[in-house]
Amino acid sequence: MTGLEDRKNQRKTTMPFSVKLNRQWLGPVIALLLIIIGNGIISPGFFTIRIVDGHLYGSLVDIVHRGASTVLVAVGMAIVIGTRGIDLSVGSIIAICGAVTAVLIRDTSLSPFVILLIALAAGIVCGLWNGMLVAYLDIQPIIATLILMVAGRGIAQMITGGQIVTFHGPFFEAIGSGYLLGIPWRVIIAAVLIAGLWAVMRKTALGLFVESVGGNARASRLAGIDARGIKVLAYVISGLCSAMAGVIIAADIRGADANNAGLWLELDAILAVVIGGAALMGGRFYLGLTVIGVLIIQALTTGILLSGLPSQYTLIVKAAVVMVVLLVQAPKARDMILRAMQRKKS
Amino acid sequence: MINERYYPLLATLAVCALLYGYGIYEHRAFSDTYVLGNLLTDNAFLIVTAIGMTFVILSGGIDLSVGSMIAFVGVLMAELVGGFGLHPLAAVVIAMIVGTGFGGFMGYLINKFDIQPFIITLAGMFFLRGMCFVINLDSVPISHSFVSDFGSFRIPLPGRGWLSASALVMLAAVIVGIVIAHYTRFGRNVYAIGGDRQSAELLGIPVGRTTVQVYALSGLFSSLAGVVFAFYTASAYPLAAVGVELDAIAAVVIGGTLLTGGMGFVIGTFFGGIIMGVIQTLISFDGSLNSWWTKIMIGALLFGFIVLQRLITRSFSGLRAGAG
Amino acid sequence: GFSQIGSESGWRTSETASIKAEAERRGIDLKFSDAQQKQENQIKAVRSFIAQGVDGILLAPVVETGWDQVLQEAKDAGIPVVLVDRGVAASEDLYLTKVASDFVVEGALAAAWLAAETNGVCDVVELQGTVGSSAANDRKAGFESVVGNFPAINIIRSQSGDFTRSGGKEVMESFLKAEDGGKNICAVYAHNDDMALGAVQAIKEAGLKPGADILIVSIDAVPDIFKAMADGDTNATIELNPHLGGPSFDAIKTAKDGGTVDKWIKANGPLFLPDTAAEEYAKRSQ
Amino acid sequence: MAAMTQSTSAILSVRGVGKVFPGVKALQNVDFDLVPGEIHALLGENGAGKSTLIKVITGVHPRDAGRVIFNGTDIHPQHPGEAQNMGISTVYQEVNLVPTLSVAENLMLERQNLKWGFINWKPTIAAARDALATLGLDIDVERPLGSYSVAIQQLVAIARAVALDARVLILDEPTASLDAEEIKSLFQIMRDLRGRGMGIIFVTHFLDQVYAVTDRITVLRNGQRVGTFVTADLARIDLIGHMLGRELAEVSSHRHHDERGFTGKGNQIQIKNLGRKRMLHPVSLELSGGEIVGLAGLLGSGRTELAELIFGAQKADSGLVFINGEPVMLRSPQHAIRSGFALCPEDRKQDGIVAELSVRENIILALQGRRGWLRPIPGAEQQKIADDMIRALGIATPDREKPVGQLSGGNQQKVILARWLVAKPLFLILDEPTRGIDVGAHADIIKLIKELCDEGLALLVASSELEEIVAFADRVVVMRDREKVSELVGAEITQSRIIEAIAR
Ligand SMILES: Nc1ncnc2c1ncn2[C@@H]1O[C@H](COP(=O)(O)OP(=O)(O)OP(=O)(O)O)[C@@H](O)[C@H]1O
Ligand SMILES: Nc1ncnc2c1ncn2[C@@H]1O[C@H](COP(=O)(O)OP(=O)(O)OP(=O)(O)O)[C@@H](O)[C@H]1O
Ligand SMILES: [Mg+2]
Ligand SMILES: [Mg+2]
Repeated sequence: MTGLEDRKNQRKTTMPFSVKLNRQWLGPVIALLLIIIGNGIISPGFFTIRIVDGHLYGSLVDIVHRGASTVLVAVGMAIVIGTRGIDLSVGSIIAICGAVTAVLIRDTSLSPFVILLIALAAGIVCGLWNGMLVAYLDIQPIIATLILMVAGRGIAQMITGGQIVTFHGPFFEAIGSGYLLGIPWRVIIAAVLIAGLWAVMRKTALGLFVESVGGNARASRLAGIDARGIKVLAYVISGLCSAMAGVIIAADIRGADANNAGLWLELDAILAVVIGGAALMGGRFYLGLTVIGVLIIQALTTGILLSGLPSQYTLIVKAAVVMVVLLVQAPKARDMILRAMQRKKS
Repeated sequence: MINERYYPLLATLAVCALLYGYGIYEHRAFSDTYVLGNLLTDNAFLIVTAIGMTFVILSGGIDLSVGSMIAFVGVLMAELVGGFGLHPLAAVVIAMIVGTGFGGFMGYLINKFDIQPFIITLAGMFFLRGMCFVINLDSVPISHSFVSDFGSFRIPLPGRGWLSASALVMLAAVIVGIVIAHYTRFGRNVYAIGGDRQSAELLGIPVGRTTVQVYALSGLFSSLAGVVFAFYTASAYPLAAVGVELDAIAAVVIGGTLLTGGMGFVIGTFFGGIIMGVIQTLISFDGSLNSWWTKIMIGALLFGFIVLQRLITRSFSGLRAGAG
Repeated sequence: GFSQIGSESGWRTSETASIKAEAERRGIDLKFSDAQQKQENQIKAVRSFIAQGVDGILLAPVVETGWDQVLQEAKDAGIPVVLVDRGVAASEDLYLTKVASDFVVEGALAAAWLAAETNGVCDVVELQGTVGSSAANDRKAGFESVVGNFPAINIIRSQSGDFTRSGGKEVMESFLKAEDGGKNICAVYAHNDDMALGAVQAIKEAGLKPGADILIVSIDAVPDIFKAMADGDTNATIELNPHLGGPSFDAIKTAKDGGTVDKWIKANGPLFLPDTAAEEYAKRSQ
Repeated sequence: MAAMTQSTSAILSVRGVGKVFPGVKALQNVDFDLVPGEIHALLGENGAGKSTLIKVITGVHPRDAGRVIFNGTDIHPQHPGEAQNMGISTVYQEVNLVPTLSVAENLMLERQNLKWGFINWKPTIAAARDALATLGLDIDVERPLGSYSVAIQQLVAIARAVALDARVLILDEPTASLDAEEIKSLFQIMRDLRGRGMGIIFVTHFLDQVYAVTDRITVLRNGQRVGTFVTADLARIDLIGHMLGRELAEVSSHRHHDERGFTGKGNQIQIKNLGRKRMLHPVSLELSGGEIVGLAGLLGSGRTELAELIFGAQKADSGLVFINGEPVMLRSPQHAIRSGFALCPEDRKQDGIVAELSVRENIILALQGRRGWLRPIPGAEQQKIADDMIRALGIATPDREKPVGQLSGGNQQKVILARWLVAKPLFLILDEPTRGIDVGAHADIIKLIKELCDEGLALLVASSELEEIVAFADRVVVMRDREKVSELVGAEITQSRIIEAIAR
């Protein structure tokens, strides 16, 4: 009898939960669709996807193709933000790892796979450094990562000697612009890495720990969670993701541009995470929504480029659209709209 | 016993003195008042910006739009003076009203829609920079006798140095900032909101109004910084002051203000800005570092500084074990 | 003292290296300061050079305006200032000389070459530099001034690629999509070589042949562009001469010895074409 | 019902107020009257809607329905400041002060002494000292508030509200972490204010206090008003009946000390000379499985410090802890938990809840922490654990996925307790475990704790409620001035003996 009651209750209580989740998905997804439709109106050829040289080709493909590196960075950023941190150094990590890759290809005959591993390891080391500063020296995340943000570019330039180091090689060219079954390799890499991260976060208790540390680090420590370890881990993950993005970006132009690779990317990544509904004050992160956030930003960028808008207006349009998306997203704004609609009805 | 709230400030002072002492020890010219005067002049706009930023950070927020604001104010003033033939002072007034208004508007959005300041001000940063491009793509001189008089005004210091008008404006701004922070209810409310927003609300503090005012104040200070910068260079450049927001944040934090809000001092920010300047000056005095070593050195000095500050703060307070 | 803008591009790094090497060759003690693209940092650097009482200052100004104050101070301190690689909008008696090329001329040269190559009929897409930077503004203006004389040359699209390879590639990709897979594009004009190299890749990935299907002209003459030219991927580049150290030091020396120098020592570079590319690449890439 | 007749003279009246939160009707058609010169108790179970009513009156939450009449006019305060300016002064549940500001500033926010528009600090600080002096508190008002214990903070909050010179004073569980002395002086102040014609609303879960100071009682249950009664005319048992909507049979059964005669089965925990400079003189203590040891003492006597040292939350600089003769490393809470220790902290807002996480996640947090991240508790099991605990402790929440930050104070406390009960430790330390928990739940919790002890759990309870300690402790350790001063066993455990030991 009670068992039956319980089960009924259970169903009742899970229902609103899933509805609520749906609502959270709604805003970003609608925003993305609107921007894509807008792009279609501005640029007629937007939706056509052709096959060129045996792979998919078109503006829609471009969005995921271009977004692949940003999405990696953003997903790492989402986890860091989940711990109530922030990682400003991602751009520099991208530069460092790109530089490491390029210089190793140029100066050694290591197998490309080993080079990739070394580059990723470099990203992990960077993440470790950030994590140590934040978790063990208690330096505030913005400042802790600002250090690497400033110094990292210097390190990257030191590695490349200040030049754009160009390289060639089938392995990295494939990562940059190759295709598997018509789908860009970099998109596949990003998807696999993100799926892996998602599984690690949501199929183990790691995600819970991250959110708990972000929500209240003191309480989490008292509940037996290694709060410092979790923070370090978050930065390491972010470093790893940025490293992969760095390799992709370098492979894309077949060169390591220590000065410009990933410049200001941290802002786009943070923006994507927030558009994806996470609070910068930590406590919650959503990987899927972050991906959508990146797609929104990338679709917007691509749309602006396609529209032929004079360059000097680009920033204003970007700021305006982002603002609108954020306002529509904000729960408070939605409440206000709903209330206004109700008032009209009654 | 000294109140524990002053430890970070003392640490900042100690490190500042240490750094300056090192400069004097290493380079003879460093002890000249010329260097001191330069420090005050060259970092004036940064410190003015950072004072506004101090209030924002004290309230638990952040303002990324300040760098763009500096450029925007410059371009706007150049347009007003050059295009419309206004007197620079009138342009200053208009620019500062616009700046304050824009800051207040961002504060309004942050408060009304509960969106995170980081993001609103990021959009503000893009928007203002974009506005610069729309008004004027080129770098243009602001030529007016008033501007050049402002530029050449100087109060001599003993030695080779002098205090410039920029430095004086900055010092005045520091004093105004200190008074606002420590001797007005608004200032104390800012601390309260940053310390615990929810509690502040329950204590009956007008949180919404104060938030709007804080961003307006930051707008005011950053547009003042824009004015100082425009007069300092007697020109406007749409790409001016890129990344100054990060320098300003760093100055505030180095000055001992907690990024989470509620604790810190305006005077600390002043020294924070000076420290940033000293680091730069040391590097160019040295003159042997190439481009990348410059960056690495700035990072390393920042790191060394913060660690030192941590250590000093900790050894002062002895107990106080931090959690996770 | 030498106040450099930064190290944002390969060209800038070569310039720095060249000036440093020149100083070393002449036994000059060079204080170098990197401003990270910020005018305020350059002003600080110049002031600290003055404080140290250097014999001369080389300044590569990041922007053309806003130097009167600090140049006046240098003048008061009796230190000659040589502007390298671009000028400033200040009264001529505040500095000794400028050793620079003219961005407008470079843009015009690119346009002239293009007009000659296409007999004045061409739909061009333009990859701009960083919005608001003087190099981008002037190279755009120079190009447009010449193109304006040819009614059949149209700039059909123009976007900023931020002077970077990936920026050039991304913008070019969207141009190709927007212009019917690139069929409408006859040529690319890039404000620097890096963007041109990015565009080359984008064009290749779209299944077209850069340098043949779409002509490419760019500015700077960094080593990599010669390789691309030799491979037939791009068609022309205009050199921005990075070896400004020699003339600058000469000028300072002359001034110290009481001589006079011209206010503008022109250092415009020539236009390079594929025929000499392989040779130039070999010369420059070692 | 008696109240209605007095509504004309009421200073504050609430009529038909309703408030809905997602999934909860927190208030439904509630009426309430406060007349000048009375102390009016607002009672009800955890989650009954007491705090919500107060927040609706003072404009923290907008109300969905009804009127609030103050001093004869309808009021619609948009935020607490407005209500405060009108003359309604409130101490909200939990300490709602700013920890980073000094005590003086907290007291004087928005009321600083001004001279030409600028703050004049000397008189401002003097006024702050005076305000605290009325409560008999003499502390350094220029130190940050956060450096003081919860109890002191609580007193500061009360001092602030009292100093506001309002017409209505609202106190939401102000006594939750105070000890007898301070409560006494608070009551004296309340009576004084009543004498001066102020109306006071007083929320508490201590029925003794209700009968000690209040004139009338309004009871809420499930967001509805059950009734208003004159305190003197309402028997305790009836009051409980009104609050719970059922009779509480066990309410007195835990008052006598039962002779369970614990077997000492299972584990022996030995604490030897555990201490830390400037925090705690070395303390030695032994517990065995099944035993409940009470920790008594005044505020600041070092109970919390002892608990934190044992748990590794603070690093001890002397002493060792043994389990069954084996020394255990207590370098961090994580190690302590691995060894089977658990600490339910005193400050639930700072050290307890993770506000953004759901009830379910908060409950399983410690258990999951112990299992490590690699072995997640399956979803279905998590739900079962959470649901079991929600039922066992009577946590009032519409569903287990509600963020804990949105629960009522008492229910948050239950969630934290649940977190540690679920983790099945062998040694549990509870620091003020029943803070803000209602009578019904209090009984449930004590029953549950006893059951656990019967299964072999060793328990150390620090509590300011001597009654509670006397009721269930097998042994009582008394602390004073950061030192263990005495240990009482068996028949020695009486309130008077404990007070004697504290005072000596
Ligand atoms: N901000 C909020 N959001 C959602 N629900 C809330 C919020 N605040 C309170 N509630 C809900 O309203 C109900 C009444 O809560 P309230 O805090 O008034 O209880 P209370 O009587 O004060 O209990 P306690 O004795 O535990 O303090 C609870 O079910 C609670 O979960
Ligand atoms: N009456 C007081 N005067 C000054 N400081 C006090 C007073 N009471 C407590 N404190 C401060 O509060 C700090 C914390 O003590 P704490 O209250 O945690 O001890 P406790 O025995 O656990 O008391 P309780 O659990 O009842 O709050 C101490 O460091 C002490 O400095
Ligand atoms: Mg309550
Ligand atoms: Mg305690």
